[in-house]
Amino acid sequence: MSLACEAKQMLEDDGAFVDALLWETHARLAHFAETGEIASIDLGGLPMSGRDREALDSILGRGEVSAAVEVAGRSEVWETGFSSVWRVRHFGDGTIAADLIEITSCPSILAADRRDADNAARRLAEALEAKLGNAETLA
Amino acid sequence: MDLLAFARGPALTFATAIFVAGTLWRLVGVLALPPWRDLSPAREGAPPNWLGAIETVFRKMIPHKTFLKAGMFTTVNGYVFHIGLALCVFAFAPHILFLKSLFGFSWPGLPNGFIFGVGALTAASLVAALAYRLTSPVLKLISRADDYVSWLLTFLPVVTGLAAASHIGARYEMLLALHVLSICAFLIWFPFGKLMHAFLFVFSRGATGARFRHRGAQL
Amino acid sequence: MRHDETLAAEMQRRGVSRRAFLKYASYVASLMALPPSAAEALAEGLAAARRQSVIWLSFQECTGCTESITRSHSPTLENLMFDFISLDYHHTLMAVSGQAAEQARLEAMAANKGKYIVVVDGSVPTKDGGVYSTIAGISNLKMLEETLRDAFAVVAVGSCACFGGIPAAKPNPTGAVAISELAGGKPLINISGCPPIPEAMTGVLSYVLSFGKLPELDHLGRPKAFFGETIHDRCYRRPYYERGLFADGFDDHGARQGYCLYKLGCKGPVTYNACATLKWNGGVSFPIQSGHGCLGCSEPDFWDQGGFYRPLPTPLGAMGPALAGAAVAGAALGVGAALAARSHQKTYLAASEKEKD
Amino acid sequence: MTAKTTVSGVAFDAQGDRNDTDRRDAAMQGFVRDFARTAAIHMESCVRCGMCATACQYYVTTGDPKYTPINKLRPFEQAYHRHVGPFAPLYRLLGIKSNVSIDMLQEWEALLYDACSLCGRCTLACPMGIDISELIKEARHGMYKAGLVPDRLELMDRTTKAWGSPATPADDFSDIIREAGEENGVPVNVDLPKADYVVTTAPAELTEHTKALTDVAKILNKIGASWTYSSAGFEASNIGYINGDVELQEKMTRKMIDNAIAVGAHTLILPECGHAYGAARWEASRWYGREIPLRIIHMTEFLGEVVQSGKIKLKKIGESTSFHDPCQLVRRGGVNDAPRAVLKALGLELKELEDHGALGWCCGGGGGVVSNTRADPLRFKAFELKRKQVEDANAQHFVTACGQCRITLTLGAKHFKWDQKVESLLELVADNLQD
Repeated sequence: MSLACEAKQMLEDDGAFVDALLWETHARLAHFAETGEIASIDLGGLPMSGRDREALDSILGRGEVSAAVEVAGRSEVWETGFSSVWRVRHFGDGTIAADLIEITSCPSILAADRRDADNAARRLAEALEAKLGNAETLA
Repeated sequence: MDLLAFARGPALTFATAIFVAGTLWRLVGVLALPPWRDLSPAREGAPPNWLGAIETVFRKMIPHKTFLKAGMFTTVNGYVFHIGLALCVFAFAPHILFLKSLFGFSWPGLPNGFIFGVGALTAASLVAALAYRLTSPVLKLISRADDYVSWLLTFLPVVTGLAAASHIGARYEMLLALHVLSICAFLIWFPFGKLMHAFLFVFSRGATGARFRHRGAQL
Repeated sequence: MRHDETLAAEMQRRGVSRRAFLKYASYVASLMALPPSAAEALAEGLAAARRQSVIWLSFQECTGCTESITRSHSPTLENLMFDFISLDYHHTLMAVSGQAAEQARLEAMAANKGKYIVVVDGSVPTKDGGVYSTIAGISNLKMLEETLRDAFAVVAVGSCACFGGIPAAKPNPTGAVAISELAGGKPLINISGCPPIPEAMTGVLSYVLSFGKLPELDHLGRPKAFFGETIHDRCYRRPYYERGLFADGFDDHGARQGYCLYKLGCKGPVTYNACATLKWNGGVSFPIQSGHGCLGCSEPDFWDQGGFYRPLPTPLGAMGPALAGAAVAGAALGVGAALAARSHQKTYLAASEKEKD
Repeated sequence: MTAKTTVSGVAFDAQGDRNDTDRRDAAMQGFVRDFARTAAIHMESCVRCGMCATACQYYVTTGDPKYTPINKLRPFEQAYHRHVGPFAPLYRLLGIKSNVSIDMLQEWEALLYDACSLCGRCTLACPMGIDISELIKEARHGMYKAGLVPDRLELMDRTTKAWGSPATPADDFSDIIREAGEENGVPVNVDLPKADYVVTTAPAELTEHTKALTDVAKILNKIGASWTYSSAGFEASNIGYINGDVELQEKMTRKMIDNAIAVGAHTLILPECGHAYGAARWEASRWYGREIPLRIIHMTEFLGEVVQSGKIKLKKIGESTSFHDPCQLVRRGGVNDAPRAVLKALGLELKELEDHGALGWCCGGGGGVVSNTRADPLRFKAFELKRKQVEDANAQHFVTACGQCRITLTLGAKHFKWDQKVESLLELVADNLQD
């Protein structure tokens, strides 16, 4: 093999990196199961190739939950084939802005914040009043 | 001006100028002394003086077996760090670029990992040389400040080079600047100490070679 | 303009939930390599913050930095930044002009005394009393001094503001200096680059907004999160460097193979920036990926490092004349030394002859 | 003349009653005049690797680092750097290299005379090719000027100045030759006005080995040559060369050459003496000032010539021998093949010593060491090396081609009660001439 070919090979073969990431995930998951302490791993700063990402997701697989969140662009959240291991991927204008593995019961981006409930209640009341008003007007 | 710009700029220019001026000063200062002309008839079949000199420059690359009995360490270790230094200086891509900028031509380099290994071996060999100098009664007696200064100024570029290549100890540009400055120190000292043997060995061996081969004697 | 409402309340009013903060915080935490657990704290901080008054001063510059930040790659996400700040003065972007513009600056300064952030792009000319650049008849020098007086912090954006940049390149006809030389002790963040990476600008502003303090900085005042590693360290072509595989020209075999550009003058090894990881134009590419070496634009005096195509290990000075001079001097000294030695020897021998007599 | 010791307890001799400063200055003058181009290059080139120590019999047998050859040059080197080297003006200005002190010179007297036989083995070991032995010889020039020479050597110097030879007054020379001729029954020629060959002698032949005088006569008579000894120029050993007395060296050189020219000889035959070869074959023209219009050859070369040309035929001895290579003849003189060819012609199977030819160990007595009784203990120590190699070679004969070597080896054997005869190549040839 020529030197050039070898170097190219070197750039492409990096399977060991994905393995390390999976072991890390396993350790965090076991810890979560034991103590309930949540964790997340940011894939953004890691030197991963597209191939690495594919390999990672093909091993983790897809589980029971898939969700899309539409706020400041799209976010995709899905539980992997391993319960409590989630993948959270934020998009900004079509490109990945943040990409995470979260080990938790439910990623916080999915849960509604109680502090928003107050406003929601008011808006719901307004919506109901509007509906009532309409009926009265109709009547 | 930051340290790296200072090192690559004025420091390097100054050091190289001192190196060139000092080296020529010393070489010319010695070679311009009058010779003692040898008027004795040469041994029959003796080579001309220039050929005897050149033969001896090469002949002296390998010591006689009999001197290796006691001089094995000096010889082998000497070869290790001389070859190591030569590889680090002449086969490392960034150094080749430096030399190319001075001489205008270049040659292919060797992979960095290999050079790094050679550099580490060279550093170890230099440490061994120093340890030997500090423990051998003969070397302790004949050594002088020049030997230790020359050792240090050879060792520093090697370790700062290794540190820069492996990013150990400080930020890269700082390590690079220190590396360049250590080379500046080496270049400035070179003509005034024993490092000069890098040029002198040719003349020193050559002079003895001419003398001995003229007599038909072996070296 | 005063900003009393929290950002959370303001966004809520516009029907945007707190998820937006959380998502934005995840994004910034990832950019700045903060631990993912910090994202939540960052989100809470942002939500509780008031809209930050920002006064943007442009001095000797080319507007490239403004171009860079306004063209950040994900308007939907990144533009949230513009919801978090109140850009009270930016003479390129603001709608008003003339007297009204300057009035807006003074009002913002008065209303947010001690709290506003000053962003500066461009260097400040100091020669001849600073006459070489003025805005509304006020010299840059004076405007900076005046605006900084009641600021909370100053962010120098771009290499001109950080280090003097191109205006300060030799021979620096206007006496241009970096903002750091005029900041008078105000907390200062340098976000260098020509231009800086937009994410670096928005990330740092978010951090300051959320935590109310400066992020960790390097010795040049740059946030370590973006300037902690060299281009070379994170370059995808690094393995070629280690293997000793280099492009020798821009159209040779090595260039086509994508080999390391070190020999073509790449300054990646001594340039601290995040181009190799964040990249440009929405993560599409960065200079080395498109086949050109790094210019080192985020480093001080990058314009005066002997040329963009001059390999890093080559000496900066013109060695030729110095070495020629040294060679002549050395040879002359050598001949002189030999003559001196001869005459010295003769003197000695003469003395010895005399003794014999 | 007084025997003294230095602060460190090393014995030194001093001649004359000059004060220390005069002595020191005289040494410096002597040192300084010798720095020509080659010596200067060699002074510049040492890297202090210590390889020369491994080549020196005095270091190897004692293990004392002060006998490291390059160390013996320290005062000479210091003089060089202060007065001649390219940076000398700088050093003088800054006072970096101080002047050599009288204490140092006294200390170094023994290193330069007692512990160096000028054998030049160190030159072969030096990776930089520094001709250390030559430099030591030049350093002796300054020591002689300073009057810091072992008394025994100085005595020989004065005798030579008075008599023309350290062995005998020139007036007695012709008588010694004639007596030897009568004693050994060989017709001899002495003080002939004209001859093709002029034969010269070494002190040992005029005292202990007088048979050598007629051995060479026998061979020259055999080939029918026109030859003579000359009272006007017989002494070849040149004590000036050894002691560092350059005036005497020049005087002795001129005397010998001028006589040979006057006799109209085409060849001057040197005796079986190593230093005579160095002084006459290689250095004579330097002191004579021009090329010498006749051939100067060593006895061994002469033997090689007459044997190889077939002018004489030899009886085969048919036994084994080992050969001691005289340093000045072989290592520094290049006469390696001639003695071996002669031994072969004598039908002797040569069993080489472990270190032989150019690399052979010195007898330990060259360079005046054997005449300098003060150095006896050191010389006997060095002799052990030679003895071991000769024993290991395990041959029936042990031959050499230098009278000084022969005396040194014989004295060594006697000291250690070692039953080993040291034979002369010339004598073997003369004794085995075929009729």
